[in-house]
Amino acid sequence: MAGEQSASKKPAVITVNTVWCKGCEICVAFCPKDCLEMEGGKCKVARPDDCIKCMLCELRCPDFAITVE
Amino acid sequence: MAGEQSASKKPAVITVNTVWCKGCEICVAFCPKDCLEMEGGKCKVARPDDCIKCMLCELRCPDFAITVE
Amino acid sequence: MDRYDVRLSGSGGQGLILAGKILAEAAAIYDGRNAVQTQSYGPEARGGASKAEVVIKDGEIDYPKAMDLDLLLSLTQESCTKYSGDLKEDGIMIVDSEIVKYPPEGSFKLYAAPITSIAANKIGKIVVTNIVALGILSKIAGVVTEESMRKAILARVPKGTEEINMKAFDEGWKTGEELLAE
Amino acid sequence: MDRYDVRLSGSGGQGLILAGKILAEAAAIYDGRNAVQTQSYGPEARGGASKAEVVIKDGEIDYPKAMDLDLLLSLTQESCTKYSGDLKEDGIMIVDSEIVKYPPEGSFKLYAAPITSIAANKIGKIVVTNIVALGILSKIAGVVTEESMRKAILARVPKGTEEINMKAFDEGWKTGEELLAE
Amino acid sequence: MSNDRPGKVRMMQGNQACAEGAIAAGCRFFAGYPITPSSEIAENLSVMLPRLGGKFIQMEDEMAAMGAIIGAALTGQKSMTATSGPGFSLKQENIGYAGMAEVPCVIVNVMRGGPSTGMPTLPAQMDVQQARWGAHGDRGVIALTAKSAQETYEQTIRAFNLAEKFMTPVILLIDEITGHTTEKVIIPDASDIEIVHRKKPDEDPENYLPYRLTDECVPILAPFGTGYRYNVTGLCHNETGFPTNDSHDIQCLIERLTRKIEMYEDDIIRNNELMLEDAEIGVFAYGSVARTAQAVVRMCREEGIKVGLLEPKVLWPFPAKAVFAMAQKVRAIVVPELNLGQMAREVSLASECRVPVHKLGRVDGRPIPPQQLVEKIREVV
Amino acid sequence: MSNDRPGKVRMMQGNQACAEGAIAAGCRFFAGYPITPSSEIAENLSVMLPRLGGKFIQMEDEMAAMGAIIGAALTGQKSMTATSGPGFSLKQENIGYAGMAEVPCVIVNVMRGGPSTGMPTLPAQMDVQQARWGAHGDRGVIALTAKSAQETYEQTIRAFNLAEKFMTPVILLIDEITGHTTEKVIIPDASDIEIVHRKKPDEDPENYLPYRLTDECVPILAPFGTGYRYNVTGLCHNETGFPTNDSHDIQCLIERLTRKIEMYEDDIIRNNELMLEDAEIGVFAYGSVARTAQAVVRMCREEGIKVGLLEPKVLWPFPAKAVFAMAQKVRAIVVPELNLGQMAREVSLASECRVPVHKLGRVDGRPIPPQQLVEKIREVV
Amino acid sequence: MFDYLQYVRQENFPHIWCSGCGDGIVLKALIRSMDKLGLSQDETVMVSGIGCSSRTPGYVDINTLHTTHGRALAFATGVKIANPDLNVIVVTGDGDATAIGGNHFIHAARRNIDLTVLLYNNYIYGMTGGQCSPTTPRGAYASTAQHGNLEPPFNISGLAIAAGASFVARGDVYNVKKLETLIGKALQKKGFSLVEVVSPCPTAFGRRNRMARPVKMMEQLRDTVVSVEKWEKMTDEERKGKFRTGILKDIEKPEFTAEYAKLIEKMRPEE
Amino acid sequence: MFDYLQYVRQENFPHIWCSGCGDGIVLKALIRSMDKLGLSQDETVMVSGIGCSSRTPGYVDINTLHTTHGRALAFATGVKIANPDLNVIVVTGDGDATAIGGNHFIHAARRNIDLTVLLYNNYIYGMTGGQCSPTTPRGAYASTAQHGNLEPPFNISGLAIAAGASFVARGDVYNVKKLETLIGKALQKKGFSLVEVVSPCPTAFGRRNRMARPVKMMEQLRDTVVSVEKWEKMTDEERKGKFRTGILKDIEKPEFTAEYAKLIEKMRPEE
Ligand SMILES: Cc1ncc(C[n+]2csc(CCOP(=O)(O)OP(=O)(O)O)c2C)c(N)n1
Ligand SMILES: Cc1ncc(C[n+]2csc(CCOP(=O)(O)OP(=O)(O)O)c2C)c(N)n1
Ligand code: SF4
Ligand code: SF4
Ligand code: SF4
Ligand code: SF4
Repeated sequence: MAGEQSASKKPAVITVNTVWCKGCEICVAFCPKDCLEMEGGKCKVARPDDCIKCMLCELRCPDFAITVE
Repeated sequence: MAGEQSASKKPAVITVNTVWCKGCEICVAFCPKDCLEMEGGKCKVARPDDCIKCMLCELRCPDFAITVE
Repeated sequence: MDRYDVRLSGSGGQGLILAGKILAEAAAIYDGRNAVQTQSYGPEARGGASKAEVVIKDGEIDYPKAMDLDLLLSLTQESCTKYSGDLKEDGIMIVDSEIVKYPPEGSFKLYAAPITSIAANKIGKIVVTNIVALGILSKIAGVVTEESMRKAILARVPKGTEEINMKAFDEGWKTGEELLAE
Repeated sequence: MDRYDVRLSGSGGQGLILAGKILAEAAAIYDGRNAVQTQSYGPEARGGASKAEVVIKDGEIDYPKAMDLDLLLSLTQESCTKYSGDLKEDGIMIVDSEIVKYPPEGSFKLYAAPITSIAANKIGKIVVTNIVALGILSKIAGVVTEESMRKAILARVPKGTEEINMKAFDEGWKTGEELLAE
Repeated sequence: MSNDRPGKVRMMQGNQACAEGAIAAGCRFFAGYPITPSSEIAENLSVMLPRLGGKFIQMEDEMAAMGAIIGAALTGQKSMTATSGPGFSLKQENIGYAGMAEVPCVIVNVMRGGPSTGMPTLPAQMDVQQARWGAHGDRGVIALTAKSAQETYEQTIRAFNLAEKFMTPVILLIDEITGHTTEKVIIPDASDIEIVHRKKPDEDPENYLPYRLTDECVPILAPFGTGYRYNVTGLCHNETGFPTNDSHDIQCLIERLTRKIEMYEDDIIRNNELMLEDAEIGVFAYGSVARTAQAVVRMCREEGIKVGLLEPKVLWPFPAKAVFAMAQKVRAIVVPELNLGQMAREVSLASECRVPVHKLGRVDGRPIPPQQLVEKIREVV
Repeated sequence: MSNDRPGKVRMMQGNQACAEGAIAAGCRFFAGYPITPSSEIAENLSVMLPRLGGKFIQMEDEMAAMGAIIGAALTGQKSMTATSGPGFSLKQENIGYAGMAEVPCVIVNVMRGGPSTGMPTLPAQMDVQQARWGAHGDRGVIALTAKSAQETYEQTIRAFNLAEKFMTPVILLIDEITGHTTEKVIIPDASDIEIVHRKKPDEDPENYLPYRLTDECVPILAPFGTGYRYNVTGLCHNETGFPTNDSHDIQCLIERLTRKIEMYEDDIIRNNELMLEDAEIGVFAYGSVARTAQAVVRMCREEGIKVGLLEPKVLWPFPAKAVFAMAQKVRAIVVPELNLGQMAREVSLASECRVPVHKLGRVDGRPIPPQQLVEKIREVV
Repeated sequence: MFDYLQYVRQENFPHIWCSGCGDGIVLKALIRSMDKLGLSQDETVMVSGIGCSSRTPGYVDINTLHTTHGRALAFATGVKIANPDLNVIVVTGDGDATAIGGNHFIHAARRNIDLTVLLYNNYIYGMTGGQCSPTTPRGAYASTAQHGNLEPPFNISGLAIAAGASFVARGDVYNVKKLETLIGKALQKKGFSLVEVVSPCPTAFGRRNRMARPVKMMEQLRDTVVSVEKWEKMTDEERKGKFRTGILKDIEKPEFTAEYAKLIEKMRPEE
Repeated sequence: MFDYLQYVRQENFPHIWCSGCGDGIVLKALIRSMDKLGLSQDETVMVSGIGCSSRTPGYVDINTLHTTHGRALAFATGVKIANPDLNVIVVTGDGDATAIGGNHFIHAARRNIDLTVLLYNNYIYGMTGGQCSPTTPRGAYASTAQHGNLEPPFNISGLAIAAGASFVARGDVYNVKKLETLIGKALQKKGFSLVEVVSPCPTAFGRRNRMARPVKMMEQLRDTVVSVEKWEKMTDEERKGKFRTGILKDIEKPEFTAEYAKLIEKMRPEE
């Protein structure tokens, strides 16, 4: 499962496709580490270093707009 | 209920409307006292005196064709 | 030959539709002519008066429903009363003599025989009444060949009942001969 | 007076349909003229570019859709680009100066003001952007009376928000005056 | 239009005007299934009806909605449903039932573009032939149309009146433009509105025949529950309402279902004429397109082209006489419509080859702007 | 008819002939819902199809049956359903879908008398206009008819051929008489039967456009599962098959749906003419009524009245040219039909006012006997 | 003697049902229940769809409405909501109610609208000549299943329960007195109430499935029916080939027209 | 990183769904399940009706069929029976599947035909602007229930179970990993399998019911969802306002196309 990657040590690369992002805030609200923020109605990766790669933001983004590597 | 009449002592008057009777034989087959018979494709009251007025023939006749008094 | 219009009437369950099909197949397939067969449908066709019609002709059959009847078979009083109006003046009416007590009046030729009884008593199976009737009818009408009728019957009846049906046809045919001889 | 065709454009959720309704009601009910208001529907109207149109006229309004625009309001770049084609040569274009960076070229009169910012900063509520825009528009177009606009707004906005909406309208009206003065 | 009549002035969508008209007509039962661009009719009525003791129900599908309004109508209620093309297709079987059983009710079709799901949010007039022929079997059909919110209000009332008068389902065809355009509506005083109620039987229940043959050709159906017990069926039936297979009874019934509309044609049909007296080019336009045509008549006259407009308010029965009259006057007829010529064929038929009939069909979900029609007319001239 | 062709002779009902024709045409999927007088088609196919590896399914209702055959057709199967008036009404929405999405399939309507449940066991021809206009929205329609079991067999095959060729639903309209009459059918050798299969795409999946605009106007839809992944929708769509709101794309699509039938009219239309060369009275008759008309032509000729018959095998597109040609020859046209003049109106339109058109409508569930038509003709003469 | 004749339309008799068809037996049980409850003939409406069973309205002297195939419940919903004072009885077949009419069936149950539904389950389409219905048992023969039916049947009562009906019972035409009782209970229930009545069709079902004689079909009923009470005590083995009759569900829940009346009441002051 | 893009039709993105709509979340779970099972894109067909959820096919790069409102299961039945080798996935909404499409829903379940149904339950008609659906809770607000909804909702999964489905599960878009697992199980099941996915519609449902913000709707899911395992151990009191997710039914029974294949096999010698 995608979640298994959370153990990985590589720092997270979180990408937001701002053309597709509709600013629903779901990723921001439910990130367990509070890595994300809203800016200008779009998701912004604010604290990538805190990311534990739980993947929840990616899994729950309705707009295929955020990916975590 | 209709069945309660079965205790009554008056002899049964069983009437068959042969215009409506379609000869299904249901009344004949399930009369507990075997009072009825088929004749010429219609129900015939053969042994009215044996009737115990259980009313089952009347209740089960699909054609409104037999009545018991 | 000009068209020959036949109506078989009685009550639902007497096998008249099968009889109609057999007559039509005898004419069309075995005699190599044309035939159309029609019948009534639906709940109305279940009880009460029911009918099957056959039109036989050498050439193409235009209007497929029976019009002026050359022959009417009636196995019940109700159907006889209801369906005899279209019979030609010189047409043929065949009835079950024990059941159709009041055939209509008219200039047609009336043939009466105890068709149902023949099936019940001489063959011992009331279900073959239709085949007995076919025997009488084909003899009297002379519109299909005997051989084709037999083939058509054999092709249609359930396996194992061929013999009894042939017997029924024979009885009918014989009765037809007697009626014609009268 | 001849017909006056207005299109209010922006993105879904900016309250432009309500603005259209208010404008139409101001003209038709309070100014006693005729007005028709139309808009786009369906999922297409949810996000992306959306629009509401108002046609104002003294007599009966035949063709109800906006044709040659007398006035176009655009609150987003996308809607401005998409919907400005129908603007008359001597028409009026009002845009949000901070958002619509690339208004199309043309001989029309262009008025640009930071409409959304005015709502956000001067009134403190981004939801009243539409009312600010109405203030600017009605001042500049001069096609409905100020009084009727105010009545129409008060009749439409949710109870309890009358004051803030009037403030928004005032700000818009003032901005309109400034723009005209420029 | 009626700007100078007294009454309450309100701004509303065509769809809302339809709901208001229904209420004014006495409609107290609505059953529907949502579909763009008609849903606002249901939504408005869902709010308004319970306030007046009326009933609103959203059914599980369109067959059900149509069935429910027929059931309600038989209790004596004025009943209505509203839909668009796909739902209109699904309702056809039961619309036919209402026709056969002669149950008054109103069906509104706010037309979008088709076929199939087509263009749910864009206008068209592609269901006008379907309104006539959508259901199996032969019978007369009444279908009205409207071009503005005001007319939608008025025609909704008329639809109920005709339904009650002729004991038949009546169809109101408007299109997405009319349904969704917000404009002024003058609501007359209730006392100024003509309202028709279906007749009540005046004989005793024992002598009552629901489908009695009369010269009027219109049956009198007693509301269920009022002591007249009878049978309603979609099978061919005789005067008693019971099924029949009798040839004479059936021929009578089926012919009557058509005749009862045909014989009242002059009563039912209403047209609006604009500068037709001296016209050389006749335009036949209905619904929202008639607004374009009105503009065009004026524009052309300014150019010196003598154009006149025949605008039917009733599409079925088709205003053949008026078309024929026009055809005898003009040099050509132009029929602009939001389909590929569905009414143009009726115009051809009715004009009996007196003049050429030109169609202008637009089917891209956009209205016909005045300019397009003007160009067509110039072409024809 | 074809009594002199070689082949196997069998007696069968029109409905059975329809089933046999379907099998001969390559139909391997049937979904239906029983209804008199069409049920024997389903019953026969329920027995025959599994023997050939084909699929039969009785669905829960008519909407479902129509949906199922469209789904099946998209996998490449030749698919069919059969029904009568009430079911035909219910299928309309999905028939429109098949028209819009251009999915080949065959819908048989064995007509009974209507409207509504009407006369389930009696014949009529009251759904012929519905076949054209029953669904909402504009599009071209192909509808065939047949007057005998033999023709039903042949026309069922043709219906499949036309469906596959023009990628469209094709309707076969017969009536209760034809469906229920048992008569001789000559089944030709398989090799003597012309069978059309839909085209397969010849480009790679990457370049494939399901609704590519071509001069032929007919799209090439790859069967699902063959590597061409595309989208099918009932919304207005562009060449890719995806929904669009683009004005140009939509106008193209809707116009093409009509044009793709119209431009092949001469290919599609077939008529039978009987003694029309020198006729003074033309009879236009179709389906079972054409048999009456045949008899009548001969009867009238014997009486010295020069009657000729134009018998269309295709009702839609309407054989306007043939009617016009007839109208230029004869003095009057008589249109006997089992409805109140549904095709007579088309004949009027097509004859362009050259001659009077007389209708003879019988709607009591009985066929028109020759005598009745003869009398009508005498009246006209 | 019970007088059926005051409730029937004698002019239409004998009825069109076949010899031995159960439909007439159900009708009689219904009439007795109506009589016992004193339902007014003027204030009772019977609504049916299309099918043999749906021909019932033609024979009962009340307000009767014979609609389109499958739609009886939709029409009935309109009747009941428009005039909640009317008693509305729906008569329908297994095909009418659960094939083409399946959607209205589950929705009327969900809505819990006060209708009494008599669903004649004869396992077949009688009227159209014996095609499969959604209740035709797997393996049984029908005119569209001449190789044997492949599809599993619905448990109609179970479906009604899952959809939300407030009263669900099953009866049969052999046990006529019990049937009468069940119908009576259903008529009294305020809410959607269903009585599924197992009723033989000797013509379209029996003939193809070795039960051409009506008596044979009745015997089969006699031998396979088990009361719900007894059923509880039976092992799975014993239950094989049998089915339950009796009340399967009877709960209280808000009824639609009553809820609507409350809404109207609530709206009134606003006027 | 999971590559969604190979499964989607990028040219159609961004999709038409509103900000915060759950539909995209379900689609992603489906794509991951398909990927995990290695379903061939060429041999998989997605069929939908009409509604927001039913717009899904436009975004997935497989064979896609967007049909008429309510009829997806009917079309899908045709596809599957005609070519049983295809994997057929049906995507539908609560309105599409259980209002207008209710009949096809119960019949496909009864027939137990091998379709995988993803039913997006958002308690409302999203596409048409927020009218009641058969799952709108009693008392909730909708554009056709502005006085509050009077009708009780369906328990969709319960209905599918009663109708005969062989696999029934319920998931939600908050618990996405579990959702993915359930969809995977459903895809593997040979028979009619349903995954009812509770998915928020902030626009048409949320706005009218004090949950205009998508996050609010997701929080509500988080707070009301209970696993079936946990549910078993809860008291009625604890269950109030909560709902179960997980596998609700999973049984073996004959599947329609397999039965049909046997019939064809049986017929073969007769030729
Ligand atoms: C729309 C429509 N489809 C089909 C029919 C044909 N039809 C009439 S009754 C019937 C089935 C009847 O079966 P059921 O409801 O079980 O009643 P039964 O006759 O067995 O009592 C069918 C399919 C119809 N009348 N209308
Ligand atoms: C025959 C028909 N009736 C009605 C409609 C209108 N319509 C389209 S989608 C829809 C409801 C959608 O609701 P749901 O299935 O719950 O999907 P959602 O949009 O909420 O995802 C309706 C009523 C239609 N397209 N066709
Ligand atoms: S992967 Fe998890 S921790 Fe990282 S940003 Fe996304 S939600 Fe936050
Ligand atoms: S009342 Fe009972 S005992 Fe008497 S005849 Fe009838 S069934 Fe037999
Ligand atoms: S039960 Fe009725 S119809 Fe049947 S045989 Fe007896 S009297 Fe006749
Ligand atoms: S209306 Fe609702 S269901 Fe539709 S896209 Fe928007 S949020 Fe999603």
